[in-house]
Amino acid sequence: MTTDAATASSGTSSFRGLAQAAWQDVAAEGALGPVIEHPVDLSTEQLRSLYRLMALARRVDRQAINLTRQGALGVYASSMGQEAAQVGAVFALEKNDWLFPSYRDSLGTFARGVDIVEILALFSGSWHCAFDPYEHLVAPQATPVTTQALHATGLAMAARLRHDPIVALTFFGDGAASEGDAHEAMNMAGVYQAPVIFVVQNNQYAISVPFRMQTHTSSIALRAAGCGIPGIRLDGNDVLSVYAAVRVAVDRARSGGGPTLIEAMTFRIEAHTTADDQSRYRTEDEVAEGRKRDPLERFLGVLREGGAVDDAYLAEVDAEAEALAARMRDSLFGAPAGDPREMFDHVYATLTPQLEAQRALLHQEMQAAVDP
Amino acid sequence: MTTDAATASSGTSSFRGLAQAAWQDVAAEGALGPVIEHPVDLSTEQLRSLYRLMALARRVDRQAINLTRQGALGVYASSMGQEAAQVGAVFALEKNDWLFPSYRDSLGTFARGVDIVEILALFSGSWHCAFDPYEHLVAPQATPVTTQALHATGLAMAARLRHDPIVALTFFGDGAASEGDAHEAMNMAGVYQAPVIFVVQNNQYAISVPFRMQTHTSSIALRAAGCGIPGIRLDGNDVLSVYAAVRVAVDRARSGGGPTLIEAMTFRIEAHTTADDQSRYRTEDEVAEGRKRDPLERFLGVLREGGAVDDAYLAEVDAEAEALAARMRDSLFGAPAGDPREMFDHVYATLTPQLEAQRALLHQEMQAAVDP
Amino acid sequence: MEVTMAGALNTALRDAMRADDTVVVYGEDVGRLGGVFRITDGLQAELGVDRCFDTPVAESGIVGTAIGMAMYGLRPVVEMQFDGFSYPALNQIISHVGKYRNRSRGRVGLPLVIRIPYGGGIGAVEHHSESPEAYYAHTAGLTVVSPGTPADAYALLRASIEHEDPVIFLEPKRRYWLKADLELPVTAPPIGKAVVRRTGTTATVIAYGPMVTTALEAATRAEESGWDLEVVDVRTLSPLDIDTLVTSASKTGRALVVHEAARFAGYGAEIAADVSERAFGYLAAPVLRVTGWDIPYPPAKIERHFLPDADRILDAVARLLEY
Amino acid sequence: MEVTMAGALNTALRDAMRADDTVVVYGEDVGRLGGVFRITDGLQAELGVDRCFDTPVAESGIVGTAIGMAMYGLRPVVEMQFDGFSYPALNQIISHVGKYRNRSRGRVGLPLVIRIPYGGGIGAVEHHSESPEAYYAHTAGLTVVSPGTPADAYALLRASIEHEDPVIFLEPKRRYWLKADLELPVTAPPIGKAVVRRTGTTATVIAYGPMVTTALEAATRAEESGWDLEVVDVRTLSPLDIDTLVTSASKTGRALVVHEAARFAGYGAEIAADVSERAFGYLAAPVLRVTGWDIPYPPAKIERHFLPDADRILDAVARLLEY
Ligand SMILES: Cc1ncc(C[n+]2csc(CCOP(=O)(O)OP(=O)(O)O)c2C)c(N)n1
Ligand SMILES: Cc1ncc(C[n+]2csc(CCOP(=O)(O)OP(=O)(O)O)c2C)c(N)n1
Ligand SMILES: [Mg+2]
Ligand SMILES: [Mg+2]
Repeated sequence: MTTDAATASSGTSSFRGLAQAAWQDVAAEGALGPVIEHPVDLSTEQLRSLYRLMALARRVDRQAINLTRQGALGVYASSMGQEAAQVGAVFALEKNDWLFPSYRDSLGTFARGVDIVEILALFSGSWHCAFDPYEHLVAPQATPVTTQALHATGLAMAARLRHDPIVALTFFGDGAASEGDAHEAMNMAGVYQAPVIFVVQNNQYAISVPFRMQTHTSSIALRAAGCGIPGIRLDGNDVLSVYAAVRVAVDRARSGGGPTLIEAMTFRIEAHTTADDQSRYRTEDEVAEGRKRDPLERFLGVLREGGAVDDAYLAEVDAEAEALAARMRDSLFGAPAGDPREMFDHVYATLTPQLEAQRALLHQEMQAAVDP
Repeated sequence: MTTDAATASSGTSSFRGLAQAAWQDVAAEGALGPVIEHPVDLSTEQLRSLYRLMALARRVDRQAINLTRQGALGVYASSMGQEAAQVGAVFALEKNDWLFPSYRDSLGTFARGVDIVEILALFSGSWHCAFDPYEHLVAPQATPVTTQALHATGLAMAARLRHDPIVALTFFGDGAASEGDAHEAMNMAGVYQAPVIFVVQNNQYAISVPFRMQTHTSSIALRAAGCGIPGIRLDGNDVLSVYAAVRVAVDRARSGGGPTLIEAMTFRIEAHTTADDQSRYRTEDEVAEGRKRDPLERFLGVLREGGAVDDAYLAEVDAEAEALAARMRDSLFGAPAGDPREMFDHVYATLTPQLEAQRALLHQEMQAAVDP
Repeated sequence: MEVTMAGALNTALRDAMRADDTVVVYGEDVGRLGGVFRITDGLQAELGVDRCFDTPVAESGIVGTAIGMAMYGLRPVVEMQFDGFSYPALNQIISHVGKYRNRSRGRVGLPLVIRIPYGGGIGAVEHHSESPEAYYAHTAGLTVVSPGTPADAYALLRASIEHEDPVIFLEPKRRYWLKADLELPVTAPPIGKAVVRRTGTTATVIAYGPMVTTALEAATRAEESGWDLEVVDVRTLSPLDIDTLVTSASKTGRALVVHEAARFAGYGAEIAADVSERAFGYLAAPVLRVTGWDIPYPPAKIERHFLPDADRILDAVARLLEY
Repeated sequence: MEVTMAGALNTALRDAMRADDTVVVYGEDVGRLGGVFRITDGLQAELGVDRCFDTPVAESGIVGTAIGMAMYGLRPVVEMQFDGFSYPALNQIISHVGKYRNRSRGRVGLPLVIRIPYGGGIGAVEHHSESPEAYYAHTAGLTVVSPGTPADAYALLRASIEHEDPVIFLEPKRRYWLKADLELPVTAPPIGKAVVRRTGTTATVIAYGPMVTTALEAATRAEESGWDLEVVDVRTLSPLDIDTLVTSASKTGRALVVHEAARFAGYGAEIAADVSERAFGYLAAPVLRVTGWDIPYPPAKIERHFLPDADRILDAVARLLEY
C-alpha cells in the first residue's frame, strides 16, 4: 500500500493546498561565522609565564618520551604540538576552578601546577592517579575517552546549584567527540546552563584514524548549535587565541552564562603513544608539515618581536626546564613499586571483611615468596 | 602559577602580535534557514490512500486505547496527533526499504502494512514482536530509546556496501535524541554516507519532561550540521510536508547522497501511555491547544477543499475503519497466551542442553499445576 | 500505621533531603511527575527544583554527572527509570563509579546512590523486568543493596544515602505495594548485615529483594509438609554477609538460594559456591539454586512461568531432602 | 610451522573473509593500522576498505550498527579495542544482541562476532586489563568463547564467524604471542565443547583463556610434589559444557577453577556451584576458586600480585588435599 506512492507521480492535484509542502533546511555553512579578531589583555609578566609554562611543558614531554624509551615509563601519550591548546586553556582558569583532563593532557595537568612526577605515575604504572585531585582541583586523567566530560558537567551543575562561582574545564579529542557521552555532556550542560567549558583538541587523529574519517562535519564546534550552547573554533596552535577564547568562555560561565564548546585545531606531532607506529598510517611529510606550525616556536617568535622576552629570560627558562628534566629522571628511574598490599586499601572507605581476608592471603603469598 | 594570569590584566603589551587573538563563533540562528515551499507530486489516488491510512491509523489508535481500558492490552503508547508524521514518512518508502520504529510508532508500523493485531502483541504481552520483520521489512518496535537508530544505520551501511539501492528510515523522539546513541548513529551515518533517514518526532514531551527542558537548543535538526549531514525541520502535522521532505531525503539516500535528519514538529495529544497521568505535568488547555492542530482534520479539510474526496469515499474509509476496529476487538479480547514453553525456543538457533533441561522442568511444573 | 514499600522509599528520600541539604535527587521524570512509580512524589514541590529535578533521557549522562556532583561534595541520589534502562550507564558505573576511590588512592570517594526499580511480575513490556544484580555485584568498589521489606526500604535507603561509597540500590518494583505496619523513621541492621527472617531447622532459604516475600510464603506453605524452613534475607548483595548465611546453612545442613535473575553465572552462583565451600562437611545436600530460566525475560502473559514461586522453592526443598 | 595466537587469529579472519564475502571486519583502527594488536593486519590491504574498515570512536555505535548489518544478512566481526572499552557497548549487547532472536520469535538471528582482547599481564594502564566475562556469560542469548591456545584461536574464531548466533569472542591478549607448531587451517572440537588438556588423578584444574597456560604450568610443577593434575580448558564459557567438567571432577574428587577476574560473583562461581551440585557425593573437598582479588585491576607495577599464577594454584591444590 506504500509502493503506489513511490511510483506513479502522474496527475498531480491541481489544487495548490494539495500540491505544496514547506520546510526549513539546516545550512551548516551558515552556522560557522567568519574569523574575527579579539584583543588579548595579558601583561608582559603573564605572557612570560605563559611562555615559561609552554617551554617547560615541551621539555617535560620530551623527557617523558625518553624515559619511556629507557623503560622508566611503560608508555606515554605525548602532547608535542598541543602545548598551546593545553597550557593556553588552563592559563585562563582561576585557582578554584576545576580541570578534567584525559590521558592526553599531561601538559595541561602540569600547567595547572600538579607535580610532573606524580602525573607520570599513571604511565610508570605505580598508581592510576598519584596526585591529590583536591590539591590543585584536577581530576584524574581519564582513560575511557569522553567519560570525563560528564564528570566535569556534573561538578559544574553542582557548583551552580550551590551558587559557587567556579567553572569546570574538560579536554577531549576529535575522536572522543564521536562518543555518545560527548553529546550527553554538552546537552545536559546546556539544559542546566552548567559552568563548564568543553575544549576539544582536534589534533587531526584518533590514533590512526584521520579527522575526515572520524566525522563528516567540517567542524566539531558546529555541535554547539545542536545543544543550544555557544561554540568557538580557533587555531589551537595560537596560544593567545586559545587563552583569550577560553577566558571569554570562563567569564561567561562564571557569570551564569552557561557552557561553551571550543574546538582548538591543532596537530599531534608525535605518535599516538610511545607504543604506536605512526608510519603505518601517515607520512613523514605530513608530520613535517605539522611541525612547521609548532606553537612554541611561533609564540616565541612573537614574544621576541614584541620584545617581551630576552635571552637572559630564555636562558632562565631553559635552566629551569633542564632541572625539571633531571628531577624527572632521578625520581622516575628505578622508582620502587609501592607495597602491593595497598591494592586493597582504597576500594572502599573501610576495608571489608572479604578484602581483609584477601589482603591477608596476598600477605602470605608475599611472605612465601621471600622465604619459601 | 595560573592565578596571576586570571588577576592583574594591567600593562597589556603594546605589541599587536601579543595583544591579539582570533576565532570563529558558531551562530545557531545562521544554521536554520527560512521556511521554503516545495511542490508535492501526489496524484489524487495517492492523496486518498494517504488519507485512508491516516484515518485508519486514527481509528486503530483509539481502539487500542479502548482495548487497554478494557484489559485486552496491558498498556498502549498512543500516537494520536502524530499520524501525519508517522504515516507521511512511511508513505515515502519503497517496498524494499526498511523501517526501524520505536514503541511509539505503532501507526507508522501499521502504515507499512503490518497487521495491527500482530503489532499489538507487544502491548498485550503475548510476545515482544509477533510480526515477521522480514515480511514488511520492519524491525521490532524498540523499547530502549534510540538504540534502533544504530540498527537502521548499520543496515543502511550494509546496503551501501552491497550496492543495494534501498534505504532505512528510523523514528525516534525528542527525548530519545538526548541519548548518546542518537549522536553515534548520525555521526556514523555521515562518515559512511549510509542511506538512512532519521525522523525525529518532536512531540514536545518525553513522558512528563517538556522539550525546553530536554535540551537548550531550539531545534534538534541543528544537530545535522554537527555531523555534516543534511537537516530539515518541518511541521509534522502537515502530512504533505512530511511526505515530501522524507521523499527528498529518501531519493537522496537512494542515489548515494547519504543520510538526512528530519525534525517533525508535532504534539502528543494523549498521555505518554495509558499508564501515564498527564494531569500531573500539563494542563488541559495545553492539550486542547494541541488538538486544534489535529493533522487528520487538517488534511481532510484540504482534501475537501481540493475536491479530492467526497462523502462516499469518506464513508468507505469509515466502514473499513470500523471493520478493522471490530477485528481488533475480536482478535485481542481474551486472546489465549501462547504455550509458555515457547520461551525457550528462540533464545538460540538450536536449543542448548541447559535450556532443554530447563524446558523440561517447566513442563513438569505445568503438569503438576494441572494435576497436583 | 500502614506503610507501603513505595511510601517508605518516598519518606526516606524526603527525610534524607530534609536532614542534609547536600542530598540532591534527579533522574527521568522524578520531578514534576514524581517518577513513574511515584517514589519521588512531592519532593520537588517541598524541597524545590534545585533539590529534585528532571533530566534529559540520558542514563550515562545521569550517572556521569552524579560522579562530578559527588566529587564536588554533594550526595546525588539518581534514578534509573527501569532496570533495563540502567544499561546505558554501565560504562560510567563500571569504569568510574566502582573505581574512583581506588584510582585516586582513596582521595576521591563517591557518596552517591543509583536507585533502580528492578525485577518482574508487573506485566510490563520487554526491558522493564530485568534483574541486573549480578552485573553490579561482580563490580568491585560498588555496594549493592536490595530491600525485601518496607522497613528495610526506608532504613537501607537512608543508610545508602549516608554511605561514604557509591550504592546501587535495587528496588523490587513488584513489592512497591507491599504493606507493613510501621512508624517511620524506623531503624534496621546496617548495610552489610543479612537477617534471619524466620528461624527453622529443615533447610535454609536464602533470598533478597522481591523473593523475600516469596520465600516466606513458601516457608508458611512448607509447614503443611511438616517442613520448618529458615529464611535468610541477604539485604546487602555486596559486600555479602557470608557468615550469617554459612551459620544458617551449617545449622540446617541444607540450603537453597532463590532469585528472579537467570541462573547461569547469576548472583546465586556466588552464594552457592561460597556456602558450599565454607559449610563443606556440614551440608547433607548441595546448595541448590531456584531461579528464573537462562533466557531473556519473557512476555507478560507467560512471565509467571519464568518467575520462581513458592511451588518452585518447595520442589527444591523436596530435592534437598532426597539427599 | 610456528604460529602465535595473534597470527592464528589474523589468519582466521583472512580465511573467513576469503571464504565468505558477507564477512565484514570493522572497529577502531582495525583498517590501515591493522588494530593496536595487529590482529587485523593486512586485511584491508588484501580485501579492500569495504570488507575491513576503521570506525569513529564509538563502541555502542560499532555494536549497534553490527546488529543492523547482521539483520541485513552480513556477518560483521567487530573489534572492541580493549576489554575496558567494551562497556560503552553493553546496552546494545545486553538489550539487543542477546535478545533479538528471542524478541523476533526466532525470525531475526544475529550472526555477528564481537572480538574483545581481554585480561591483564601486559603492563597496561587502567581499563586495559579487564576480565568482563561474567557480564557476558550471565547474559542469555549470547555465546561466549575464549581460546587458550593458538589452534583454538584459529578454529574457534572461524566457528564463531560461522555461528548462527552472536558470539562474544574473548581473546587472552597476554597470550597473543604464545606460540604453537601448527599447520593452518586447523580444526578443533566445536563451540560448546570443553577439552581435557592434561589427564590426571590428583585434582581437576578448570581454566580458560589466559589461565590455560598458567594451569598447565602449575600441573607441570605439581609433579615435583607428586601431584598428577588434570587440566580442563572450558573454551566455551556459555553455553557451558558442564558434563566434561563434572566427569573430570567426579573422577579426581577434587576440583578448582581459575580465572583472572575478581572472585566475587565471578564466572568461577557458576562452575563451582554447578560442579558442587552435580558432582555432590563424588567430591572429597569443596570446589575452590583461584582468582584475582575483589578489587579494581591494580596498577602495572603490582599487577603480578593480583594475577593468579602457578603458586596460587598449587596453594589451592594443597588446600584441596587437606580435606
Ligand atoms: C571509550 C574508549 N574507547 C576506546 C579507547 C581506546 N583509545 C584510546 S585513545 C583513542 C583515540 C582517541 O582519539 P582522540 O579523541 O582524537 O584523542 P587523541 O588521542 O587524539 O588526543 C582510542 C580509540 C578509549 N581509551 N576509550
Ligand atoms: C534507554 C531508555 N531510557 C529510558 C526509557 C524510559 N522511557 C520510555 S519513553 C521515555 C520518553 C521518551 O520520550 P521521546 O523520545 O520524546 O519519545 P515519545 O515517548 O515522546 O514518543 C522514557 C524516558 C527507555 N524506554 N529507554
Ligand atoms: Mg585526536
Ligand atoms: Mg517526545
